[in-house]
Amino acid sequence: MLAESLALTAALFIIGVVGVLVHRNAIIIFMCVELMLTAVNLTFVAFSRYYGAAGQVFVVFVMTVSAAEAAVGLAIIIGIFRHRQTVDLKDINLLRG
Amino acid sequence: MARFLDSIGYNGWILPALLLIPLVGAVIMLLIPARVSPETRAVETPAARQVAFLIFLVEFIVSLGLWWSFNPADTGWQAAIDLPWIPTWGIRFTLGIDGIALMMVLLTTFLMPLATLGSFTSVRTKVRSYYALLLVLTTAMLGVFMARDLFLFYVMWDMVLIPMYFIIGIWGGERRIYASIKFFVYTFLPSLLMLVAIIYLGLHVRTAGGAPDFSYDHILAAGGVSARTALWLFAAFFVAFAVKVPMFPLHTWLPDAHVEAPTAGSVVLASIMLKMGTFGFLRFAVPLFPGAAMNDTVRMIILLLAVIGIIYGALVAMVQPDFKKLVAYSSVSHLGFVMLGIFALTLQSVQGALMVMINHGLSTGALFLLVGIMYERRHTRLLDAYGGIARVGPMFAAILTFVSLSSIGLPGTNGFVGEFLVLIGSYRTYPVLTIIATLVVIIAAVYLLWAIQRIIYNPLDKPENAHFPDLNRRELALLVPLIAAIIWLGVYPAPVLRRMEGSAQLLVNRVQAGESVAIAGRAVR
Amino acid sequence: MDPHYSLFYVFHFYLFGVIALASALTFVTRKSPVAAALWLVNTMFSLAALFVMLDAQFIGVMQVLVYAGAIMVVFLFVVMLLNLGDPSELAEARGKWWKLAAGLVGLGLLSEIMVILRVKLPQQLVVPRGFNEQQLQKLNVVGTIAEPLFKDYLLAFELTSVLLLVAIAGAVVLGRGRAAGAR
Amino acid sequence: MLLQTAASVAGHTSVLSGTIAEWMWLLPVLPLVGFVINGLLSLNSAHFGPRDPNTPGHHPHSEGAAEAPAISHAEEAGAAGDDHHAVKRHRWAGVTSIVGPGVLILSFVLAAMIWWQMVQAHPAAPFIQRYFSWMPVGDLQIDAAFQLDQLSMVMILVITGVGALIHIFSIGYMRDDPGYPRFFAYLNLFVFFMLVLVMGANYPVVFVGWEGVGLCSYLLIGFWFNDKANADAGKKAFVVNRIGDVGFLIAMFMLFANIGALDFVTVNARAIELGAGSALVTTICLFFFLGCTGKSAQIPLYIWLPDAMAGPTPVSALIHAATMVTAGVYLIARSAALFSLSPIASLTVAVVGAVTAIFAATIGLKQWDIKKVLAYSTISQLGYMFVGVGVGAYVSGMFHLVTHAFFKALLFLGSGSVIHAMHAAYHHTGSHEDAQDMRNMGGLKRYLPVTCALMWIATLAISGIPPFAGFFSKDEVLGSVFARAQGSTLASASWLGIPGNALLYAIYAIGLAAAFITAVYMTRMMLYTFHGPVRTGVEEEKHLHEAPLSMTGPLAILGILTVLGGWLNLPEVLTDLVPIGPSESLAKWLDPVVGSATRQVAGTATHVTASTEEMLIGAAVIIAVAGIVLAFARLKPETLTPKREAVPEHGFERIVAEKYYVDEGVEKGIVRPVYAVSRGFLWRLIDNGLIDGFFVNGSAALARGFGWVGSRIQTGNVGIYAWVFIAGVLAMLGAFTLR
Repeated sequence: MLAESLALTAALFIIGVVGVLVHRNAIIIFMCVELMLTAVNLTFVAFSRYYGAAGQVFVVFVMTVSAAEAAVGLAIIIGIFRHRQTVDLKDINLLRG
Repeated sequence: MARFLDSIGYNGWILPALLLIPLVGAVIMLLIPARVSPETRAVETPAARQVAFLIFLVEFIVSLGLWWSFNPADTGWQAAIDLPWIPTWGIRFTLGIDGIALMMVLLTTFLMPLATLGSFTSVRTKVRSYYALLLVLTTAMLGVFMARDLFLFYVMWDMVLIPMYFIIGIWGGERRIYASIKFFVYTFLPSLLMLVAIIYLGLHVRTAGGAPDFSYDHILAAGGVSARTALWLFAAFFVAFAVKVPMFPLHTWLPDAHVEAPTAGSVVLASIMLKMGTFGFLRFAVPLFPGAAMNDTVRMIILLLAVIGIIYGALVAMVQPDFKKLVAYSSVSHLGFVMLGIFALTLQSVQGALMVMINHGLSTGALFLLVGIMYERRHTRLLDAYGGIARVGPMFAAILTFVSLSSIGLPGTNGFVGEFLVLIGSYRTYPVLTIIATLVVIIAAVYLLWAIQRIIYNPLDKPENAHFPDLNRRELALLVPLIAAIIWLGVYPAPVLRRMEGSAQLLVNRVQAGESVAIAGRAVR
Repeated sequence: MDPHYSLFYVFHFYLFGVIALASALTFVTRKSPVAAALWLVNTMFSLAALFVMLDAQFIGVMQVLVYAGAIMVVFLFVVMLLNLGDPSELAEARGKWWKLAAGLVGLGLLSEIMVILRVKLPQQLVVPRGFNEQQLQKLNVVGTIAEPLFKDYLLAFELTSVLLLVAIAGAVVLGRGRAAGAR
Repeated sequence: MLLQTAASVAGHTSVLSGTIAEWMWLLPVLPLVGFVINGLLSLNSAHFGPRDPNTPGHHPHSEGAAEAPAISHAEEAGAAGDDHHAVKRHRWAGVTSIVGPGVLILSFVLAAMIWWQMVQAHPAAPFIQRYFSWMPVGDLQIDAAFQLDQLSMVMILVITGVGALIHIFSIGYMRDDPGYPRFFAYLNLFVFFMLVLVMGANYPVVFVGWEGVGLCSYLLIGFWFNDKANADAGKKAFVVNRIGDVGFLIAMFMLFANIGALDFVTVNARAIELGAGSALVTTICLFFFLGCTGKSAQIPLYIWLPDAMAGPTPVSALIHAATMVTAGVYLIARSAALFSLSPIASLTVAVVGAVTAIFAATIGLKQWDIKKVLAYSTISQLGYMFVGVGVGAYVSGMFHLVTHAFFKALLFLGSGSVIHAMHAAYHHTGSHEDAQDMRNMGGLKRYLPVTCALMWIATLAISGIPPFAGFFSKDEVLGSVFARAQGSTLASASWLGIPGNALLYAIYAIGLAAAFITAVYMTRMMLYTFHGPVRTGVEEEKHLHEAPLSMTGPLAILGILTVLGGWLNLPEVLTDLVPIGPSESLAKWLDPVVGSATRQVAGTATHVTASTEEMLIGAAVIIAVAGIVLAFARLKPETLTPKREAVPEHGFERIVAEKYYVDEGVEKGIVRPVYAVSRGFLWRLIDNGLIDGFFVNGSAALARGFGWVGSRIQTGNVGIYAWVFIAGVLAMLGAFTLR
């Protein structure tokens, strides 16, 4: 089932990417990112069957990190919303030098 | 003495200790409690400078043992240590000193306390960070002199830039930002070239395990890069070091950096950091690529640049209205002597170059300290703002005169020994260039005597100079050691020369051998 | 590669795979955050199932708990908090051409990855000879992960815990918003 | 290596080892101790002069401003920053008065004892003492070693003896100067370096003294630094000397490169390896001579000496007449082994000496500043010494050096006491007249009888009137020139195409002419200073007075020496006529050192016959007398007007009075251009403009430009970034796929 898992991973990941590209809603973009992460987890797990449990360990790490990321990211979004009353990326260009 | 040092296993731990003490000191500095003074709302850390001075003093005293523990007869690495650092890339934490490094290390540890003492009253803001940076800087500079691993050397080499960048940029003069950025970019870009060359060498010389190997000795032993490649690698090293020296025409960062830097910054910059450049030539550029370095064309170009730098620096120094700038340009001239000595490549000239490195450290360091003292009193460095100081500050005048004389190489002071050896050695290989370089003896007299005349002689016709306070105890305590060293090295340099002779001889032999090999190789191809 | 999978197993594997894909697609096409979030939860569930089928039961459980459970709930909370639930509130998503380009890019990426999977993978992926897929099951489910996690990766584990702590702190600080900013 | 062997040979087998000569290191160390003590005393700013620079300048002059050269700008000197109300004795003056001269007297006594030892022992080889290894680098082994032989002994005696006298003189002369201890500190330091110079056993050690004395002369010329002119003069002296020092250095480099050692024993032993008359040895000698022209104020580097008169008069007497300026002569005598190998170099020395002698003498004719007259006469007399050593008559050169030290020191100190008197007078009346201009003097013999008498002795001596010292030495020099014109290596050599013997006759003629002019201008000086009516001014005249004993005492001693100095080296022809003493004693004394070199040069040139010699002597005497008579006949002190209503000369006289405009030429031709090029071209254009402006900041500007372009792309919209990012991924994956 390795090949299938990888294919599925790829598909889900690409979907996440496309979502990031398409959407302007910061929250949805976040969700897309989560999707991508999970997709990668699938790869880890699939491989872990052949190469030992280390892969699964990494899944644990990925989850932790993504949880942390979600927490902070959402907090940031809230902050931005407080200031700008929007989560529309078009209106958020603080990065502009 | 030596027996006592052995009994405590001095050589085993001294080098890492020397690197560690300042780092620990830096942490201590940052831990010093600060209190906000109620009236001025300024952060005050009264003890900071004394603590810093103490740390530097300890460092110096500890390092002093090297003088006795060093064995002049042994031309190999001494007090060497070797620890794995990044094994997968074959990078090791290897330290060691030879006669050349010994003197540089001692010079550094000797000057740092004085530089600290010199900035007691001049630095008033962010005192703790200032001294912390100085301490880190010391570690980095010592690391440069001790490193036996090219990668470690590179790390230390660039680690020097960061504290100095901040020292100039935060505590500097009016144009400090410009100066600090100029200094950083100017010296950092070439060192990246050097990094490339180092990596190439590391990959070229592989360990048994196939990992790259950055060990100096291995690279030296391996050799075997083609003449063309050697030329490119040498060029990379050359640019990095030549900027640091600085060689004409890569010297223009120096005046700005010197003028804007705070006193201690200038002292460190002139007395130690410039030596890193010449040290680099002695330790890396020349021995690693003798074929390239001693290639007639390359050698001639470098020697010409050196001689041009000698004369040019002196002539430009002659017309500087700003005393600090004058001293900065005189450094260009002096370091030109070092380059001349290194590339003339006779035992005398190389030894002389080493002496000039030490002497310039002492004399110019003292000069910058004196400039700082003047600046603190009158808040100007323009020569024309002074005049007749000798009448109100005889001690200042006497010391300034003495230091200037040592800087222009009056016999009996250290300056003479170095220049004399360089010239007498260079004459054997490059008589014409040497004769030209000798002319700087005149120009040096012109610019420094003219300068000190405008400062301490002439009528005392400016009211604000009338109350120029003479040196106080701290300033005396700061200058007297330097003067003692200047006289000692001028009258009895033999011990120093003897300690350096082995390494210098080894260098000369090695390069001449390598050169002949390279030539033979060229002939074969 | 793996001949002896029961049809039952294969069927369910594909089933969950398709569900995951389908709900993921619907997820990206939603405009309302709430809807999107729910479809994403769906995807997560099916992925959890796949994990279980791939002998990573523990991960499967985690997937349900952490993702479907915790993270997505947080998302929904935020959506409610800022009451962005109503799509009309949010500006219209990107234009047609934009979506088309995105889709093309996606297809491009997908095709590339597929090519790699087909061509490169067989050469470069060497499955250890005589590997017994069931060997993982010999160990107990949690031990499988716990052993490496607390032996080889102990430091990393501890660091992640610190990371989480920092994240929490950061989230709190940021979340307190202007009140925090004032001080 | 060589040095050690040589030293051990010379040192251990020397008859002097184990005697008091072992203590010779004490000779220089004593003055050094004096320097340290006085130096520390002088570091007491309370007595360094007024703290308030705005002291109104109407105070009468202190010593300081009064002796500034070209006192014409007395107003500046008087304006600001001047030692006026500081004319009070330094707190430590008492200590200094004991220490300063004391150390000199001590080391003179020691020198005398060592000399006596040598007289007994007659050492054939120099007595060398190695103290420590100074610069040991591979085959370059330079030791801190002293060498004692007859030559250095003569110099030591002159330095310590005359030096001691001048120190004593200074007690009275500098009494009221606020820089009293500083003065003696410098003076002691000078003596230290001078002794190092003459005692050094190798060229580098000599060079230490060589530059050290230059330093002291710099410090002492600029002693009254309140007047910019003095400080400038000091700087000028040092820089010009340094030009010479370059020659010295290069000569050392060449010696080391070709002989591999720099100590005298080895060099003298192996000089012949350079090849007699070879271009190499000639070059070496010429570079050494360049050093000598700097130190001994010969053409073209003489320009610093007249300005050096800015220093206090004792300094002029000690450094710029008796000792330091003769170092060049000493160096050539010391390097006789080298010079004797190169006729061309030797002839060059002689020619330069002769030209300098007459050139400076003519300038001396038109000087009004009494010290300037003496300065130019010093240059001219140094010319004689170089003629002597140039023609290989090293003894005669040294002989003239010694006698000149006597009578020129006497002249300077005499002028010092004159200036002292003049100055005191002007001081009382608060006048700003020039205390050194002879036009303001006249008829002083009534007030300064002792000084006048002694200075007349010295004048006769320098003019070459028997039986005074100058007569014998000058005659010796000229006689040896004449003698060398036949059969010597010089006579056979050709210098720039001129046959040597013709050249030598020409030099002899020039020497006679210079002697004539010397007689004229010295008599002129005496006439204008001491005779005729007093032009000092009615009021001032009351305050003229003879100097105190502490000043006249040394004068008297020098006077005696001036009278008897000739006995050092009486010519045989004289002792044959009247047996008044041993003949050629100095020649015999110096024979171990310079004898062989002298013979090497002289070749077959024997001493001229007695009759010829008597004729030469006669000619010299007649010339000198003629000069004096002429001066008396033509110069009318009565017609002279004080400086303030003096009319400037015109025509050739003016050119001479303006010293042939050499200083102006140097200023306009060399100094200004160098400054202009350095400032305008090197600094502003190359450094700031090209390197910094174009390359450094230019590249920075370039980078900034690119940065600006780049910043336009950064819209800050995350969506766009994502697109770019993904595009990148796409591309990379694509590349990976197609590979």
